[in-house]
Amino acid sequence: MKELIDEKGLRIDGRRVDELRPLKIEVGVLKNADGSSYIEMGKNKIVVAVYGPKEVHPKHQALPDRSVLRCRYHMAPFSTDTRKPPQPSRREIEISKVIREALEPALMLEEYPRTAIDVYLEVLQADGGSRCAGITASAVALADAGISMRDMVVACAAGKASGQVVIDLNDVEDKEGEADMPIAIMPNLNQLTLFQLDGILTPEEFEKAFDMAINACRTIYDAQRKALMDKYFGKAEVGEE
Amino acid sequence: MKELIDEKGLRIDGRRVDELRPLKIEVGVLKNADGSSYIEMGKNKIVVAVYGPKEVHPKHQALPDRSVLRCRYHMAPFSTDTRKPPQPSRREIEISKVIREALEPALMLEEYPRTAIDVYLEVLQADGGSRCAGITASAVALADAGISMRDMVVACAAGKASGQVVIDLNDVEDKEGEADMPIAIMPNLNQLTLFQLDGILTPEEFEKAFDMAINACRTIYDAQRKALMDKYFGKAEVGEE
Amino acid sequence: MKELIDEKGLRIDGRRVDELRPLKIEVGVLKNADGSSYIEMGKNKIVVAVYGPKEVHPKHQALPDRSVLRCRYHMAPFSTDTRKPPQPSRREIEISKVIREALEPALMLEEYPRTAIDVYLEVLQADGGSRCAGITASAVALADAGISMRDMVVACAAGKASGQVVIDLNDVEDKEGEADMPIAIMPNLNQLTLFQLDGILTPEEFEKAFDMAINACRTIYDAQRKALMDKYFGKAEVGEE
Amino acid sequence: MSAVKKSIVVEQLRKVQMIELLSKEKRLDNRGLMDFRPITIETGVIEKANGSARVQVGNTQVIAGVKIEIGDPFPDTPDKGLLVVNTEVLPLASAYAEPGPPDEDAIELARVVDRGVRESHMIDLSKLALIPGKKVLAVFVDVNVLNTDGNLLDATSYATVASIATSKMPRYYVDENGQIKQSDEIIPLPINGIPVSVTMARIGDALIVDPTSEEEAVMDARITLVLDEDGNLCAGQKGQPGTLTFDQVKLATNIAKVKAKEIREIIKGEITKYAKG
Amino acid sequence: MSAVKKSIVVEQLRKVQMIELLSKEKRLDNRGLMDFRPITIETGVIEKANGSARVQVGNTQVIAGVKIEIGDPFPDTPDKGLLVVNTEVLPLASAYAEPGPPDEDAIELARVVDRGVRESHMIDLSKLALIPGKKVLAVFVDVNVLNTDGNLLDATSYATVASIATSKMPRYYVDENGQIKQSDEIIPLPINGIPVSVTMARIGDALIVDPTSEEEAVMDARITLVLDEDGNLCAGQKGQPGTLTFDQVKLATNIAKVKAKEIREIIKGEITKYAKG
Amino acid sequence: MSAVKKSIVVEQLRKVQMIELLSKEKRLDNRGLMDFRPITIETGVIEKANGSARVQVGNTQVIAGVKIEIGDPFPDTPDKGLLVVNTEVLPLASAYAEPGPPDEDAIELARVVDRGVRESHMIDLSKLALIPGKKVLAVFVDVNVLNTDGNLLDATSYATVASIATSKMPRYYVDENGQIKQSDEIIPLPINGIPVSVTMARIGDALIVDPTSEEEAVMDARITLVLDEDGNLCAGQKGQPGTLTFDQVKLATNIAKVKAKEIREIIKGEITKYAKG
Repeated sequence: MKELIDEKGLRIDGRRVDELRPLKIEVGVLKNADGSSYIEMGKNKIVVAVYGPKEVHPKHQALPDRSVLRCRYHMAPFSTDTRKPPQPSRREIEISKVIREALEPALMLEEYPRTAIDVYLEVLQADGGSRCAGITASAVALADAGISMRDMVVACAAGKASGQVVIDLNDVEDKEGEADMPIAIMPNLNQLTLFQLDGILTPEEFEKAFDMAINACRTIYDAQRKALMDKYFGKAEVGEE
Repeated sequence: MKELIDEKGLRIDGRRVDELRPLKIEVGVLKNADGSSYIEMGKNKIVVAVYGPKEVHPKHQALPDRSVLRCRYHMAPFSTDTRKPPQPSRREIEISKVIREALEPALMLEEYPRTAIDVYLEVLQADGGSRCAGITASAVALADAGISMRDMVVACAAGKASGQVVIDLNDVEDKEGEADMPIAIMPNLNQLTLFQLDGILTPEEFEKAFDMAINACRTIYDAQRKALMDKYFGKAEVGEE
Repeated sequence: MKELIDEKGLRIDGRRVDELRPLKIEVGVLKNADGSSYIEMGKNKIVVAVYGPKEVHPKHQALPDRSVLRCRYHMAPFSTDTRKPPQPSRREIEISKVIREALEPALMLEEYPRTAIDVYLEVLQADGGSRCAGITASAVALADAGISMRDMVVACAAGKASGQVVIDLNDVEDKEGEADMPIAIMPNLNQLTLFQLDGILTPEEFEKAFDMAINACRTIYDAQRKALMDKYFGKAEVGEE
Repeated sequence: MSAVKKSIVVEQLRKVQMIELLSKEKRLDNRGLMDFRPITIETGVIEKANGSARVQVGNTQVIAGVKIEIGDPFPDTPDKGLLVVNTEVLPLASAYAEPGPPDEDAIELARVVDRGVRESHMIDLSKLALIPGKKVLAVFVDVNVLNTDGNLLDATSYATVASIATSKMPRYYVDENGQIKQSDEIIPLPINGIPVSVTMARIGDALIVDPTSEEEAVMDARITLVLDEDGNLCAGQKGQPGTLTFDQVKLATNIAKVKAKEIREIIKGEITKYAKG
Repeated sequence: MSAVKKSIVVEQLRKVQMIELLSKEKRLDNRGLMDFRPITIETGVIEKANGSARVQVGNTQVIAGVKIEIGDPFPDTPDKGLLVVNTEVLPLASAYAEPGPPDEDAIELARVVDRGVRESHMIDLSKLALIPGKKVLAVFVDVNVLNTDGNLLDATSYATVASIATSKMPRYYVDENGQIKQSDEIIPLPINGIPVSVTMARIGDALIVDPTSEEEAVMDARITLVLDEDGNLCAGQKGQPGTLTFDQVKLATNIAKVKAKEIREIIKGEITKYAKG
Repeated sequence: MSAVKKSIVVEQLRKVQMIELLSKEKRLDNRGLMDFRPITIETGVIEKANGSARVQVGNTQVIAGVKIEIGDPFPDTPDKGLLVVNTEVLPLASAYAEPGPPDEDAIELARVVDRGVRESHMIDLSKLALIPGKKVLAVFVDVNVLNTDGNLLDATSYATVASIATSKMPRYYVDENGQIKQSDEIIPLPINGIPVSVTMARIGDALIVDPTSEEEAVMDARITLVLDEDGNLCAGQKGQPGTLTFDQVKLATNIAKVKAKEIREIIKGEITKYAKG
């Protein structure tokens, strides 16, 4: 078992157990999309495009009382340590599903009956926690597209590495650590929209990790707001926030 | 060449040349299906579900004057000696076709215009003669679903092993024997609905095998009737038959 | 580097640099097709069928102001040195596209609104230049199908082998030579409809090869006309031409 | 269109009814909110498989078969055996199931069940290396859903662990020439403990275990928690486009702990029965 | 809808007409009930293939090519070569054929033809092992249907056996280092005899051989029997959703025996012609 | 139907307008006929790739990543490394792009770009053999199109050559036991020169470089020419169902020669910048 936390309590990338990786969010990075965003979270580099509300093809998929939300999480072949074949893997299909279910509660889909909203995530470089970074970026892109939202959605993982509960696991901690638990929340409505767990946590560790993840989400939520403010009100006004 | 019949005239599983394997048929084993059955014939274990008559999707497949019969013969990955990949093989596609053509003559499809009837066979464990056992079970499931029928359909193989004509070949006889000839008949109308031959038979052996297979079908037909009576009139009444 | 031209200036198959391979074109070789042709050009053996103008399926592909032209270039598994799997390769998909774009300018598609015209090419044996031979044969099959045409389309490659500009490259020259440049033209309208280049040509070599290819096309055009005359006016009348 | 509109109205009415019933701690089939339907487990049902189990949870019926074969290790775990869990919701299983490759629901199903087995270290995969870096044993678990009536996740999970726990195989060894051979001795897989999955549905404010198809049709959210023998969480998954409050998640972990213990006894009972023959 | 209704009526009328004609022992193209259309077979038409044949049965036209390659044996027949028969009904072949992977008809076609070759032991596959258990020769027969006018099964079968029987390949051997090499010597495949397929259609009470597309459109049932050189049956297949009486089956075997002999002469004639060059 | 009719009319009107404008040597975005839009190239943007480049040509945006892996050589080039160029027009890229396997446009795109690199001998593939006939290095270039606004071909080509030219990898060697090992030394790919693609569109009688989406929507034909460092042509492709006169082709080669030189400077500038760190 690899030692993931040193005697000073620092992780392999020098972070404390409750410290997030460097985070960068940009809004409106693609010209053709109705909304778009770019996120860097650790080594994750993900671009998200939103198209919609738009006509549904094939038509029988349309719903009379609301919009159909569709998500595609996809990894570029060069995004991983060994080349990833371009066709969607089972992992990508599952993640696309949970991302959709994490975003849907925040969207006022009932405002757009008989339409579709497509969210496309392309992972240009993958690090631990790419689904969380992807959800965080998708919520920003949806806001950029002007889709009515009840709240933002923001995601972060907590987990366990070398016996300690840690936040925002990187690739090595994800693979070599004991547990990884990604969650997404609506930060103002205080609701959980994504929850997954891989690996062993005692009930006490679970409670601790869960609370740490929620706190981390709140920090990331500030970055989401700042990115949107930068775009829509200019950088100067951010200070007012 | 493996010796498949011993000096006493007994086969590797102890049967005489004209003896069937143990047979068990159950009716109505699945709650959601419109009709269903389960058959064990030797080591074959097959479950069949019938759905229909029902709306056809896609609609252009519907016929104005009768129902469309569709069959799917599928082997579970764990049903064979080495694991079978789940996607349908060319063999499964051919068998699905001949099973459909074996059942169709017995069904009064003209009573259900613009509909479809789906017959799904899942082979949980495969032994020699799984297509025959599957046809026998499918006819029972169709009757259980209340589809109008001209006659039952019942199937059995004859063939040749170690130079002798034998009935109801098991897996080893199928693979190591000289010939396998599955047939299906409508027992009251005296019509052949399935006929296949793999392997060499002289004209005389062919006649003998053909007649033996028809006789075996009649025996299995009794078991079909008993299974349906057990379900619809209770076990007590079987004696009256 | 293999020597492709000997000291007498002759190529490995005995041709001069500006000499075409033996060419044979037949018209109307398939009974069911609306138009068909068969071509041998060197070792290339290609059969072409045209179906149409006909109803479009799926319907949404139909165009209100003209016919949809569709092409499929396909190689038989036994057509190549090592067996070619039957499913279309990326190469076959690209060639299907450039063949369609080479033929389309010559067709008066606007005469057949809301229909489709299908051109199917089957390469029974492949030699260098199969796309050119295929285009030449397709134009003949389209004429045989009675599709209105502005002009014929005729194709031939020029290229470079052992330092010299050559015409109508065979398989070995295509693979071992320095460059291959297939073109197609409308011979009366003097328009280019196909142009591809693989390999290195100086600007001077390019001009020379380009002019040689156009000249070769004109020779092949005569063979196209003769094949159609043979079919429609009988062999006796060809002398009048 | 009016047909569709009607069905939306019907669906909403059903949900209102269901919530009313649940507020009185009642369910359509008279179960308590924390009661599972009857669970029956039969193992050893497929002789040609290394292990097998047919599981019924109410009317939900699944069958799992284990095949153990020699395979190549993954490059990043050269000295470990492989575990592959596949599920297919057969077209036999309901009027809505269709033939074809697994859809996102079936893929999620297989992956969540796989994680429960994998993360609990139920199988000691390090004991399945034959020639480290070159040849290992691969454990394929294929689960076929024969009839659906809700809670496929738990039924599939129980069938998976029961079929693994009752698997038998020849002892493999490497002879002096480096060839892999089978001995006559029949041995079980190296098993550490039984992970148990507990799935709950939120309908309105109520949390219930083991939802039926009818309950799933109106549920807001689903949460599955898998617990290992020590009572620790080893896998989890929220499903469906609804939310849970943070307190509901914590409540779910407490419920899961209690129910997992009960169900583990049922599974172990069947395993012991099978071992005795 | 009225168009469809009309076509059903037309189809039924055509069938009535056909049955009337057949009751007078006549066919639309003036053949007798037991007559094949003209059969032409040309071999050696594709120089790049090890063997090839273009076959016409009336207007039905197919072309077969054989490729012999080095491959891995199947685990259950480690010391035998492989035979793989594939057919494609090309979109060129009719207005109804579509590009794409083989449908159930094309799969049945290939499998029935394959069985005739395999079960008659036409090719002695045991002579195609190079390094038993490791490397064998694989014989790929690909048959492309160029034009359809009924009885694809027999046309495909004749093209398959003619292309196999005229195949040539270098002699392969294993050198002292265990490497597979080709010698300059060109040899044929090890051939035992020519299986011949005879397909019959039942229309009403009549049994006819070699049905055209028009006859197939109204036939009730189809039966194919393949006979080996000794006059034994080696493969058979009933097709179509109609029935046969038990006597019709027995009658079919007698017809097949007679026709197979006639057609074997035609095939062998062409093979001999090709061998002489 | 009327919607479709209208769109045809609109399309024709747009084309008439465009041709009028071009006859005055003007374009919608005020460029000259022979002017490219601004080109920006950034390399080293994906740390996990051996090489990478993000390229913008106007609003067209693509990203290329190179992965170098050990693979098996093709049978006909046993002593050469492999080059594989793939492109995907991601569904992010426009309202018309759809998820799924590459369509004929994306396949043509990849193959034309591949030919430019391959035929110019940009990478010396003969230096990428590790164990000739058995193991070679395979260079995978995957190009993802993120935003489309015309001229994908040139943007993809520039991203491809820039990512290849800035690729780094460990030095591979074969040790005394015939095992392939990596040394600590980091080396570039063996590069000969930079091929540059120049794509022109014909609209009416005008030939323009670097067409936008709007221009592509009305163009008659497209021609791409790739030039190597010596000013020789090394790949070419006409696209679209329109024609070119013979003189237009010759004119295109002259235009391409001039523009290729200009753009090669831009690409080389970025490569040098990256090399310096």
